[in-house]
Amino acid sequence: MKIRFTPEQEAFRAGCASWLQQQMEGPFADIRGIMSQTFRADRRLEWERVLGQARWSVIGWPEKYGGRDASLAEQVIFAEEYARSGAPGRVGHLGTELAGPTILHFGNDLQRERFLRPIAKGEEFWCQGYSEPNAGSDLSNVRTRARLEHGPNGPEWVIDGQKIWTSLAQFADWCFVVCRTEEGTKGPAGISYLLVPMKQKGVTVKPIRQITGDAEFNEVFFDGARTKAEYCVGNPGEGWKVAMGTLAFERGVSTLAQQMTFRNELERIVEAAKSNGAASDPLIRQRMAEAWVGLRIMRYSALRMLSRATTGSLGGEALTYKLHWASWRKKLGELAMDVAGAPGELCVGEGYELADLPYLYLFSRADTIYGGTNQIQRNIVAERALGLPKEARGDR
Amino acid sequence: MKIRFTPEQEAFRAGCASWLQQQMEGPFADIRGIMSQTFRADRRLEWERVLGQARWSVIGWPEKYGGRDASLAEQVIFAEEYARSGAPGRVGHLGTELAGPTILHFGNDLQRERFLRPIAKGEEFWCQGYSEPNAGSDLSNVRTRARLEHGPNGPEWVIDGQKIWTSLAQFADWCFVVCRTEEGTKGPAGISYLLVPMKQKGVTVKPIRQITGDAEFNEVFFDGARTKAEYCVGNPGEGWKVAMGTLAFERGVSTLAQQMTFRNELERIVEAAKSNGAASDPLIRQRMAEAWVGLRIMRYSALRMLSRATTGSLGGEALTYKLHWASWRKKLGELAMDVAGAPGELCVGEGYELADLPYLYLFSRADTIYGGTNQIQRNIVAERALGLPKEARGDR
Amino acid sequence: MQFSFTDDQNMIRDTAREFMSERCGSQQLRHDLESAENFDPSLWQTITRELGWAGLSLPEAVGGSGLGMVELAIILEEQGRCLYGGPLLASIGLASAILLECPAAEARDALLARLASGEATAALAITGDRGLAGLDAIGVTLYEDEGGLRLDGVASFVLNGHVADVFVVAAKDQRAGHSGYAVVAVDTTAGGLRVEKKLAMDTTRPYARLTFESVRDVVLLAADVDGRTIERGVQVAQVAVAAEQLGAMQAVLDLTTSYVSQRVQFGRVIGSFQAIKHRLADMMVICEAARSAVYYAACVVDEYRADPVTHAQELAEAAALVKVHCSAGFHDVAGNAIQLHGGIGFTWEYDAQLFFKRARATYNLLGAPMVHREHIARLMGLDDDKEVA
Amino acid sequence: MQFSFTDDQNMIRDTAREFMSERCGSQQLRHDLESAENFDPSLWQTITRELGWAGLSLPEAVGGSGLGMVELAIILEEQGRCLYGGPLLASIGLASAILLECPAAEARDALLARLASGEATAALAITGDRGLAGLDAIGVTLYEDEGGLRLDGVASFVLNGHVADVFVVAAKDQRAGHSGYAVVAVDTTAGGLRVEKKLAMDTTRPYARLTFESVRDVVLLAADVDGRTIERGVQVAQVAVAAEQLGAMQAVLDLTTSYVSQRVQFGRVIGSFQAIKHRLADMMVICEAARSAVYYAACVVDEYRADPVTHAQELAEAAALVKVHCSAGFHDVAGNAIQLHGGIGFTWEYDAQLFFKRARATYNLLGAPMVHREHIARLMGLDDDKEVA
Repeated sequence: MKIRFTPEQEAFRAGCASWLQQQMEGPFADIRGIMSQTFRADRRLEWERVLGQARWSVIGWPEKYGGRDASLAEQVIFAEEYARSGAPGRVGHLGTELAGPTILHFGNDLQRERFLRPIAKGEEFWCQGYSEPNAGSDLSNVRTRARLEHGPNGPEWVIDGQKIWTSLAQFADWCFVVCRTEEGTKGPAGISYLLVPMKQKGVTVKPIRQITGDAEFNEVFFDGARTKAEYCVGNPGEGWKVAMGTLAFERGVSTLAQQMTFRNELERIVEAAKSNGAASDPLIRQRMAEAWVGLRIMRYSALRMLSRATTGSLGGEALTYKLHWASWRKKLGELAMDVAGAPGELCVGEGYELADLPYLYLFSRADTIYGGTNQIQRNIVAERALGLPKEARGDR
Repeated sequence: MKIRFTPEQEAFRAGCASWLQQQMEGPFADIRGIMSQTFRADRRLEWERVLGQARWSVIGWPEKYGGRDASLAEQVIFAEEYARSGAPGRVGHLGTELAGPTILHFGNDLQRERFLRPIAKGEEFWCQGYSEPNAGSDLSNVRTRARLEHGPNGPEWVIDGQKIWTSLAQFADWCFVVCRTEEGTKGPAGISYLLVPMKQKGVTVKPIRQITGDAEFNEVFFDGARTKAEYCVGNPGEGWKVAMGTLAFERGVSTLAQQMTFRNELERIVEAAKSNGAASDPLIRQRMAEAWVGLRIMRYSALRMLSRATTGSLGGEALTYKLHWASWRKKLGELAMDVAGAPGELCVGEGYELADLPYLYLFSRADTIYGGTNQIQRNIVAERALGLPKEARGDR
Repeated sequence: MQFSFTDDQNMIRDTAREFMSERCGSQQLRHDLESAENFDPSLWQTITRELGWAGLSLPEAVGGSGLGMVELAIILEEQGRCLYGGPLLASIGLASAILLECPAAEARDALLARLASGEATAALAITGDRGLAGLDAIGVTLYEDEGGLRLDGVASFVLNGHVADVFVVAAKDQRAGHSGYAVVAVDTTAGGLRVEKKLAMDTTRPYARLTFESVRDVVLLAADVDGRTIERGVQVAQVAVAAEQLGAMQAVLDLTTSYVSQRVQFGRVIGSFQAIKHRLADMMVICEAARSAVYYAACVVDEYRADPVTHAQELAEAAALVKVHCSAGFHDVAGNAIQLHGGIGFTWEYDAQLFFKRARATYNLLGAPMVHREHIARLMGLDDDKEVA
Repeated sequence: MQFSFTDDQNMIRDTAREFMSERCGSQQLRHDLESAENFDPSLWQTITRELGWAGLSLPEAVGGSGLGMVELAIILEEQGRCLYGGPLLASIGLASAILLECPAAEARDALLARLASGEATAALAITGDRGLAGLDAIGVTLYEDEGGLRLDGVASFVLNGHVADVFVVAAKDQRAGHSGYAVVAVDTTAGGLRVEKKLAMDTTRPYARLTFESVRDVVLLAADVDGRTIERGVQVAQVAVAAEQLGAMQAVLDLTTSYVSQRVQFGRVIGSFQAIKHRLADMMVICEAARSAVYYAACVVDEYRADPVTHAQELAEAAALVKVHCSAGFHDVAGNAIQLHGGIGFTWEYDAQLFFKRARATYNLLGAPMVHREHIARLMGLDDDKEVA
């Protein structure tokens, strides 16, 4: 058990830190520190192409797909330095962190050849087609359907249905879609995992305006949308396993990047508290300390997860992780708002535009909902980690 | 809507306050302010006889059964003054507050004649035979059985089974026992409500030592215990309704007396905090205020319940009351312990004897369990008050 | 002692419930949010002229119905249910509460009469740019010079200030020979006064920020006012805010109960899951406690007005208590409502977020819970000298 | 960076788990509670002589195995699982942590050697009658006069003090020409020393209260000790306490999981109710977080010992963090365990209450969470000057 990095690794850290700093103080200073997921998207897409060209986009991937074969420790280091530099959240993260790893792990050579390099280079962006209006937390209840058709372009999947809470769909070139391809099946059986181009007539993206006034999330309508037969990851009808595999990647190195974002948020709250005097309030101080404790522990848990992952076994820490961070961040949002006080309630721009702290307060209400509500997460922990009886379904 | 008492009622208050003060500063000064339910029981039984002789025991009851036909307002006033005087918790409260009202309401004249006056006079004490080892929160699952036998003493119920968490059974002359009298029935049907003498060969009481080191609760074993056929309240097999009726009486005027006890506890915590400096800790101050707010609101809710009860309709406040006070008092216990600090951890006597604040801390852990756990209470509120679907049972 | 509504009060409640739910439902609310006023002025006419709600709790001497705080609380509760953005809370709940603490005087009574009839609405200016509670937060000062009375300073977080006809301003009285505070009325159109509408996180109700630069057009309603007089007016206003919070938290509980009774996931109505049921039960505990607290506090206000000397301490306690519980409770209930709705709960189109934002806005209004808890700690005697053992 | 056990560490853990569960199960614990020592001295012999756990983490120079804090944490975690009352935590986790901060010296090393071999056990005397944390709470003073060294004062809450052979005392150094603190060793049998066993709420582990009245039989282990040196020793000790808390909280979670998987109510295993499941899930979140925190902090201790100057700040942070989380977390988990057990959970015969009481005892030991959070707030820089904007 060792928590230090080697001198070589520290040298690697210095290298990427300096490159990132150059970028963020130089050509991309205008997008440094952006918190909203949608703000200045054009410039951020440019940034991600630069990142890809410099091969800093997916360093853990094999070299031949645009990565650096970086070790786990190096990935951890890069993620930390990325966030420390103030570089903005990645518009491409659904490709680099979910679609890419899924294709790498579950896809075939044809799919790897076709999809991985454009992701790595920031040339193609992805979104995730999981949730549906009537299956918010219940993925196995998907109703989006696809059927194989043999048309003039060869065999193709034709997809009909609706997805919801699809983040960044407005920027995406591709979507990985969980859908039912076998008539009459229910639950996990008969589901396939398709890679579907977004820029086609059969796909409509409709932003969902949310509590913050922003629209990170979208509805995506598939109305006779098409994709090649060969763009099915895993065997047709066996997509459930792939879909679950994708979710497991959510607990990868990217959690560390997420934490650095959280760290930046906490720092911003600390600064605000110091400048408006809230920092001397004993109650605020206790909550600040509690937030700091939770954040640190998240980091330790992530390192545990990652270390365990290299030895092949994921433990309870992986199952509890989402519940931990989501609950933590909701509390952070409340702390932010209490520090901001009444002045934080006033809009800062012309329309419904809020300052960072109140924005965080509102946005964090979604953290305990998307990606599996806290209630679902508790079921998962109780059933998978503690072995308690499964919830009874009403329909099977 | 009016919260003041009339001048006549205030005069009544002065009258009972002065009598109580005389007693508590005079002949019963030795038992003033006792918090434990079992401590100095002999003297407290004496005190309750004096209370009964002076007709202050059950003032809301009809005069002919030893009461004063007191109005609701007068009962409220007496309950408040009783606790304010420092008079100890009533060993007889299961008789005066549960058995008595149940017999008054659901019993027949014979039962009223036999049982009410001895309760009022402090001559006979009662305990409650509800919970069983395998039916902690699930009263309808009782396994204690009784059958009618025609012996030399006329028809008698013969009772076999076991009750648990029976408080004050060691002092009780009688027990109201919920038991199954019809073979082969399940759930609420086939249950009867019997009044059973405790001082007989077929009844064994075994104290349960609890977290505090004390033993308020007991196991009660019925092994061929007997009672007269006529001591069944309501019709045989229809005792469920009576048993539920008894529970409703728990939300009566006695809640106000309970609150005065809580008030005394909070005051003791305030005093301790003032003397050891905790009162100047901003965090403790917030929690003190929160405790005070919760306590006051409990009083207002009790007055609402009582006022509504006179108009015949119980509202949501009645269903939420147990959950409110139990959660409140558990927090009060934690506050008490935090105020006491490390010194509160040390025993004060020879054996396992704790000071008041740590005792409260430990005892209050039971509040969210007995009389229906918080989990059960939340079911009740959700199902009965909010109309949400009932919990599925596994066995019917 | 009879702590339940009288028949008359039940009737007022029923009328208000019916009127508000018919005329101020969710669709009307969405419509109002697009308007400049944030409410429908013609509906407000109906409320004041036909229903007489503005004058309901004001003294008969100023043309009111002479009923009390309990009746006002009933109306505010029902308006809170609909997140109504009209000026009843601001004009009657807040501004009039301060006016009623000032000694009766011609100017004051004339203003109250205008408010009672609904001819005008007032807004209360009592806090500065930090939006804090208490006398220290007052940011406007009254001077007197050769030109007569003069107001200077800033007041912010003025509820419904963007549409008020008159501002009731609590100002520090710095005139020679005077001390304490002055309560003055300033017309919206007064020279030297700048009124900025401030959009807020809570879209149902914007604020105004007022800048006073040598404002001369000032009506002095009360001079040499004791700080405690202002505080008591604010305490009464806290009860009004809490009544509105009560209605809103009950409404969002109802909304959530109804949603979870219909929404199906995993083949079951989600209201059958204990995780959902139990949280709703906890929400109900909070609401019921709020109901007890609000109406008790409203009774205390009425007792206090009948006999201020005897009941001043009780008013201070009840006002702090009710603001603490309802602010924290409403925030908690509305936050849970979002959670139990899942994804739809944090969309702009669905009402849950409106309740949540209203909860936050009223959380800070007239003092956040932390502030009032500290106040309670003092009232509990935590700073008193230790008693002799 | 490899934040998981090595094979050797896994082996130590397996051995400890097996030994403790076989020899220190619930029945043995109940038996121990009736004894004067609160643990079985012959078992302690086995632990020290055969298993070598006392010396495991002590330097080879004093006869230890030279392993680190991670290994000690592993053992303490396993002992915590069984609520073991023996002296490992007191003698090695607490007393030795202070000794190891003192400069190497003959007397110190001789004492450490006795502790490593298990020939003697030590207890740490560092707080007064209020049981507070920090240097201000030290209640014993070292003087020097014609009769030589002299100790006066009171130390309380001395863990395992009722059975220790030696007290390691942190004393204010008031001798002429000296300053700061002194660390001294005092034999249990020293003249002028009174040792009172104090029964505590936590029946698994009593305390001792020590009264020093001109105690002369004093071995000076370190003089002119800087306050920060003492504090760092205490910080290391906090990690030891937290490791024990981790084991105990995991055990009471396991106990509860197993209970709810068997207990039937309403015709169902109660572990199938979401109210139960979800609370257990929350308990597991706390336990897993505690596990991450404890082993990270243990690694920090080892880093700190390898290079104290570089890692002192990190030690302070990790020690405060781990004590905050594990104290609050264990209390929460054990409290919930009682609740989920229902009636049986608060009976004397069942173990849930023992865990709860141990949680409370360790909550205050070396500082309650509130104290350490305030400490963290300072470490976070909340009091630093505002940066220039």
